[in-house]
Amino acid sequence: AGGNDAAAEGACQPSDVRLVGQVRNESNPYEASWLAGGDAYAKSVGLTQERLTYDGDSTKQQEQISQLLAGDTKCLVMNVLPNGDSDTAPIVKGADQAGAYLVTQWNKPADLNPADHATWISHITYNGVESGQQIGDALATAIGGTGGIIALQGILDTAAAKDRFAGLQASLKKNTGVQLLDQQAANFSRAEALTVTKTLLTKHGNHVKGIWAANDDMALGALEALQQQGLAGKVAVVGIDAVPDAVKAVQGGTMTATVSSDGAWQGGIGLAIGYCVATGKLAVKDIAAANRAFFAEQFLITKDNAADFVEPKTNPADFECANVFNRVAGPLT
Amino acid sequence: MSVPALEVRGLVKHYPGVKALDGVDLVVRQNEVLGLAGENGAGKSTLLKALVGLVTPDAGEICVRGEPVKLRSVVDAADHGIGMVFQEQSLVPNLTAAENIVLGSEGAAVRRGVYRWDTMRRLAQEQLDKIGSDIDPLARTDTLTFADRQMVEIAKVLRIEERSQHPPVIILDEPTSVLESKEIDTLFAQIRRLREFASVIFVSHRLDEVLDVCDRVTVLRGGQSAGEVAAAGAEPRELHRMMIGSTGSDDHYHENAAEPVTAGEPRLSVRGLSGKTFHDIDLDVAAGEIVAIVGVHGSGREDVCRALFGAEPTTAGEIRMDGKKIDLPGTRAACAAGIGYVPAERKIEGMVGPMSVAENMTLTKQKARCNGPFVAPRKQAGLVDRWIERLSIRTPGRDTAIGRLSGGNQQKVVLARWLVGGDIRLLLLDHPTRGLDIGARSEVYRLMRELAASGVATVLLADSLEEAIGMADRILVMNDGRVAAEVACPSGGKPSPLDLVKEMV
Amino acid sequence: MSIPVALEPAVLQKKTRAAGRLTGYMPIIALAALVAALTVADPGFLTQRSLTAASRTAAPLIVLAAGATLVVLCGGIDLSIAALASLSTVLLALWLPDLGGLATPVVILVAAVIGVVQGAAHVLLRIPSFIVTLGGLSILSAVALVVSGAGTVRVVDDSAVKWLDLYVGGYVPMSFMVAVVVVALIALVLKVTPLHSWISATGYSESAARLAGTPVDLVKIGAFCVSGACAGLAAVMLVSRQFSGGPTMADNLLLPAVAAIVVGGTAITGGHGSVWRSLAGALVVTLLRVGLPIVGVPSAYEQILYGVIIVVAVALTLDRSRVSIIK
Amino acid sequence: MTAGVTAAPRRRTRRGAAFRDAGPPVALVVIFGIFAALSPQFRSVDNVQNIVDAAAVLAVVTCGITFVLMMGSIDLSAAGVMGAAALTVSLLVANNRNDNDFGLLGILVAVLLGCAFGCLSGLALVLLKVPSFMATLGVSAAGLGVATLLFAGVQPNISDSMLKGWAIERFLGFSCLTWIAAACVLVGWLVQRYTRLGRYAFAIGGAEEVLTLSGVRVKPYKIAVFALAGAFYGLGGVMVTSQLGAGLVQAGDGYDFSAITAAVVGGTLLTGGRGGVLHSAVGVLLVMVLTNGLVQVGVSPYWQGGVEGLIVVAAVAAAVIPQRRRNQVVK
Ligand SMILES: Nc1ncnc2c1ncn2[C@@H]1O[C@H](COP(=O)(O)OP(=O)(O)OP(=O)(O)O)[C@@H](O)[C@H]1O
Ligand SMILES: Nc1ncnc2c1ncn2[C@@H]1O[C@H](COP(=O)(O)OP(=O)(O)OP(=O)(O)O)[C@@H](O)[C@H]1O
Ligand SMILES: O[C@@H]1[C@@H](O)[C@H](O)OC[C@H]1O
Ligand SMILES: [Mg+2]
Ligand SMILES: [Mg+2]
Repeated sequence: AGGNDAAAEGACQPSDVRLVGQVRNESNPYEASWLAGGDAYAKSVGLTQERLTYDGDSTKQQEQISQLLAGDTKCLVMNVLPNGDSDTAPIVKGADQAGAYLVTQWNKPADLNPADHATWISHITYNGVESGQQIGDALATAIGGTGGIIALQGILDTAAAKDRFAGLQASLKKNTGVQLLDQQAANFSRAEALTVTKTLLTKHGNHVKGIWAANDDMALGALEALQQQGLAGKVAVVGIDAVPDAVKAVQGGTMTATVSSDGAWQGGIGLAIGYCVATGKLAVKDIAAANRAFFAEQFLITKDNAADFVEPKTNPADFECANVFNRVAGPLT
Repeated sequence: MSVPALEVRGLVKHYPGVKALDGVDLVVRQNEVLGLAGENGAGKSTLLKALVGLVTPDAGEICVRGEPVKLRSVVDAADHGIGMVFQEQSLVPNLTAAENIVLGSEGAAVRRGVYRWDTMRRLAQEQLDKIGSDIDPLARTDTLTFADRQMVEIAKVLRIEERSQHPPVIILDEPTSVLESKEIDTLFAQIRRLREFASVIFVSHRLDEVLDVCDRVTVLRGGQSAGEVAAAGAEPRELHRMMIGSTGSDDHYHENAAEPVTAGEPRLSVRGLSGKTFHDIDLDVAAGEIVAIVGVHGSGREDVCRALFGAEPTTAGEIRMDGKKIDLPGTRAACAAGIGYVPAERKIEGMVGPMSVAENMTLTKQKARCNGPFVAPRKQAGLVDRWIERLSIRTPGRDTAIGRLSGGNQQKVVLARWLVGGDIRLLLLDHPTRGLDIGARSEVYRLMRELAASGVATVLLADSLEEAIGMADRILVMNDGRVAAEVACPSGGKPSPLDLVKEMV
Repeated sequence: MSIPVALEPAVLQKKTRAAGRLTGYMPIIALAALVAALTVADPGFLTQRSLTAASRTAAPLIVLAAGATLVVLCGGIDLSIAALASLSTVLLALWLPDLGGLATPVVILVAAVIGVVQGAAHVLLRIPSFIVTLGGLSILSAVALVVSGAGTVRVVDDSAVKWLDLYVGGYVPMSFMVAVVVVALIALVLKVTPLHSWISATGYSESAARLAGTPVDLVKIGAFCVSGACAGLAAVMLVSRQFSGGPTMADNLLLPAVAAIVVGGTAITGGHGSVWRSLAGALVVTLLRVGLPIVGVPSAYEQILYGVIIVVAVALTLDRSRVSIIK
Repeated sequence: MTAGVTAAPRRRTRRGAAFRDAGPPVALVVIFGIFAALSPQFRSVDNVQNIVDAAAVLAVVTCGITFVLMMGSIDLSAAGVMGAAALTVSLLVANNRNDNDFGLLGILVAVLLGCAFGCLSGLALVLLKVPSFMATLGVSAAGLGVATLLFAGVQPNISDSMLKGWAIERFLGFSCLTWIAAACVLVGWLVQRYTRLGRYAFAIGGAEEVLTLSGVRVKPYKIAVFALAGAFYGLGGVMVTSQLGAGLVQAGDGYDFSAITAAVVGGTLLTGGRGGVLHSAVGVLLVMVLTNGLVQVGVSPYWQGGVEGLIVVAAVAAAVIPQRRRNQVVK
């Protein structure tokens, strides 16, 4: 580790800072809100965010990063969603060499830690095991503690998919009356979830009392499938992400629960942390170890509290340098 | 006399490095069959393509019934009543015969883009009736025999009658080169019938045919008109002289003096060879011997030939070269055993059009142009140039794409492919003179003789019975996939064509 | 029966020799034009560091495209290259701890063998290469998913592949050098041996090639073998860059690789083309992939521009005098 | 004029379905039989309905691609065109993003947009002489770009009751979408058999140069075929929107390769000139039976893709066995 200690000092003029947000694409609501959050934050400090999208293509992400780092990196701040765990290491290495400020989110291998690096300031994620379990429990309650459920998994080789499924398994251990009838990958995709759900519904017929989906997109696909099979309202559905449509569905009672991950906040907070360090308002060495890699606060959203989440509430105060770690729920485990 | 149906004056067409047409004049009278003769590359096809709008001439004039016209496309030409049956067949294999016949001028058969199959069938039927063909108009074209497809072509070209009020001009570019003699007779009957209401231009390298069916013959030489003769009473030799500018040798087939080596092990020995279309074939060919196989379409002789080269699966039997058994199929084994094959379908199977003469010539015997595993450009150049000269192949150079040569010269390159290695022991020639002019053919015959004299065994599927009789030492007659007869054919004691025909049917 | 009647392509007649030569340089011209356009859009783009980064980025794509070019020249297509490269990254990451430096050649060998198996299936079972390799794609992906346990395999000690991440003379990325050497090597071998004749003959007219005794089947299997080996090498480059292997790591390189081949001007129908063209094509595609977003083209417009530019680039580079019918 | 010749008695040649076409239907029956034997749920009426319903979109897309493949060209634009059509339709019918409520007209516009994208592919092929592989790949990228522009960050959900109803309402046990797909197959078949466009597409795949020699201007037909295919993709995008209740940029993800696979499995040759809409319909069913069957018999999700690939290759291999000819060229 090590890296460029001078850069870690942070002596950039606010106007020299270059803010870059990179996500997979602009064509899903969650990531679109991330970029919008980044734009809003940049505007609040009188800058603009450069948006990069890589189509969920790992190689393209790396290519963009190395091209980016080949330019002017003196006051570069990057808020990056690595495509998968494996994509984090090269990004970190590149940022290290170039002395660019980096915040990563969602994906990183367990043995790679910001604390060992000078300009990789922080890694932010949500606790997938916890959320997977929370919605599992909510589902169990919704079906009255007994009955069969099916699970829709995300892209199998992502940490999010695996953690969330591990959470479901933990929940199943607790709720012994609930039986996992079947589990299939629907790759975080609404369309795939639709077909897979239909097939599983015919396979297991009315044994299916609930559907556990590793994200809201799939949950929404499952809802469509239920509607088409004439089962709308008869089978409970849970998801994760709190995308607006899902929150509305929870509010309206067609979905049982989802878990908040706040895209707009994620898009802003990464830039904010980087900006604070780059301009010297925050020193890397002063950041508590627990804040270098943390789970962000998340909330189980059910009918009771759904109304609070219909509008994502990002408060400009959240992005002030003193508050950037306000949503830390705990260190990464 | 009435105005000529078609008149061409001073037509010129240049290609890079070649003057294909160099001021050609041509007159086609009404209701006559005009023969067009000339060596390979004399410019016949180019001239004809200009007449149907496929080639834009650089200079000169085309007049239809006295009116000068500019023909820009096949449709243009058809509107003027000119239609052509191309040197290579041009039907869409996966359409029905009826569709092919009306293709491009469907008329009432297609209304607002919608097919009326009954009308189409009727229209096609009418065309087929004109030429007395009994083909089912709704048969898929690729299920028809070659001769039937030729009929479809003619029926199709006759559709131009519907487009122009005037009697049509029908152009037939080498229509007989792939037909059997019986089919040729039918075709000639058709041509004579056509003459009643149309003018016909007929091209063939078989001069006797030309004189037989035509009223008048125009000869092209080097892109220019070299003269014309009335067919009645004219001799092939006379035509030939006009084509090449001197008298050709009379001994067309270059009768051989040397006897084949019949003693000892035969070069090729085939026992009980069977496949899908042939059964239980026994065949011996001695070194230096030429054996012709004759038979009608469907007799299976092409397939036997391909099987010997490993290009067609066999179900039983064995093949020995000089006593050594060879493992077929797979053309590699055959090549390694010194067997060479010249396929009939030159354009598809014989040559690789976009590749150069040099590459085509050395494709098989790579060793001949390599030092060790590496291509030696000098060695290749020397080798190729030597063979270009030896076979007098007319080409701008060894790096010219073979597709740009005339048919005869292409064929020579394909033949040379097997000779450049100097290790050829058995040649399988499937219609090696198809499409060649009389001079080129004579050269191929001479080459065959030379090779035979040097000990190469040859199996020949001849273009005509005469060719088989002229060239072969022995003739196998095949019928229905089996060897029906074997006829000795020594020089001095040649059988008559009739003797063979008896066995063929 | 449906012998293509020699319709002289009008272009051919008009084209002078000089113009003919020009088409050979078209891929380079397209590349230069693209760099110029990007520089105009963002003057900061044309720097040495930026070019160095782009060439490093392009390396795996060059290698993938070069290998698959051989299959395309033979008239086929290899859709499995990216999936095979992904699988190879997993295998390499799994084997590096045990095999060390030996892992690289072993993985390339395994990839080559997988190429041979697909080639043999295509040739022996007579299934179109499109289908064989599409099937291969899904099978190899499944295998990669299973052997990796559906996750990324981290490479902790990357010393055995680190050399690929060095710079020659401080500027030229080693992986780019290797890619160029591979291209040069393939081109050289084709040029000085009969292979070039065999491959072109197979691509232009398989039946004629076969009847001329060309070892068509072997040539095709060989092409798939090289294509596989190149996928393996591309995987090594990716691992050296990513410090890990993943079951979907290279999957998204399939269409860019095919695009590189076609943008280079190699005829997708076979016969005409070269690996050098694919090198230029891969650089064009890479610049489009990374250049457009970096110079600030918004994502949606980037995709539209990518589509337009790639079509125009092919329109420029394809030498139509060699192929009369474009399908 | 013509000296009338007495019509000779007609020879009849065998017409109709050929043995060589039997492979895919037989494979379909065999694979169906195997799954039916392995899994009782698989052979339930519900599941058969489910399979057919699930096949609807793929059938429509494959219908379009079949015409392109018949010409010997290829089309990879489905994903982009479907995405663009999905966003277009979801923003034109009643939805949560704007006040539009154009109903059927909106659907028509989306289909026409698909048609226009198809035209672009055709024009690039015919005028710029860019091979269809590349032209359509470019058009696909452009389509995704347009879709992303329209998406603009907020998921458009549709509330149009007719469009939503297509996926939900049933007639004779099948969803409306399935009937729409069946109608598309029928239309496709009629176009293929009874129109100049269809027959010329077939002929272009058989021998394009011959058409030119016969004075047929091929270019307009090629463009028209791509436009027709584009219209089918556009409709496919609309159908996906109906199923998902929302306009997704990814609506067409994967349909390009699945449709080609289905067409080829059904016996349409990539080299053109063979096969057709009915062949493709069989191919679609085969692919859907496979996907569904593998889930029903409980093959691990890790392996499903691989097993499917293997079976597709095996099915094609089995289907080509009776067609092997001497010296056959397989590309
Ligand atoms: N497309 C072309 N490009 C270049 N040269 C050509 C082209 N077409 C024909 N030629 C040349 O023009 C000359 C005349 O060719 P043409 O095909 O008219 O001869 P032909 O009399 O029909 O010969 P054959 O009897 O062999 O058919 C030949 O030298 C040929 O090589
Ligand atoms: N009486 C007819 N009415 C309508 N169409 C016809 C008729 N006869 C033939 N056709 C058309 O001609 C084509 C060829 O007919 P045929 O039945 O021999 O082939 P096919 O079986 O359709 O071809 P393939 O085997 O390639 O599917 C058919 O596809 C059909 O479109
Ligand atoms: O839906 C999300 C998915 O798009 C991404 O892979 O990671 C987290 C998920 O919540
Ligand atoms: Mg000619
Ligand atoms: Mg049929």
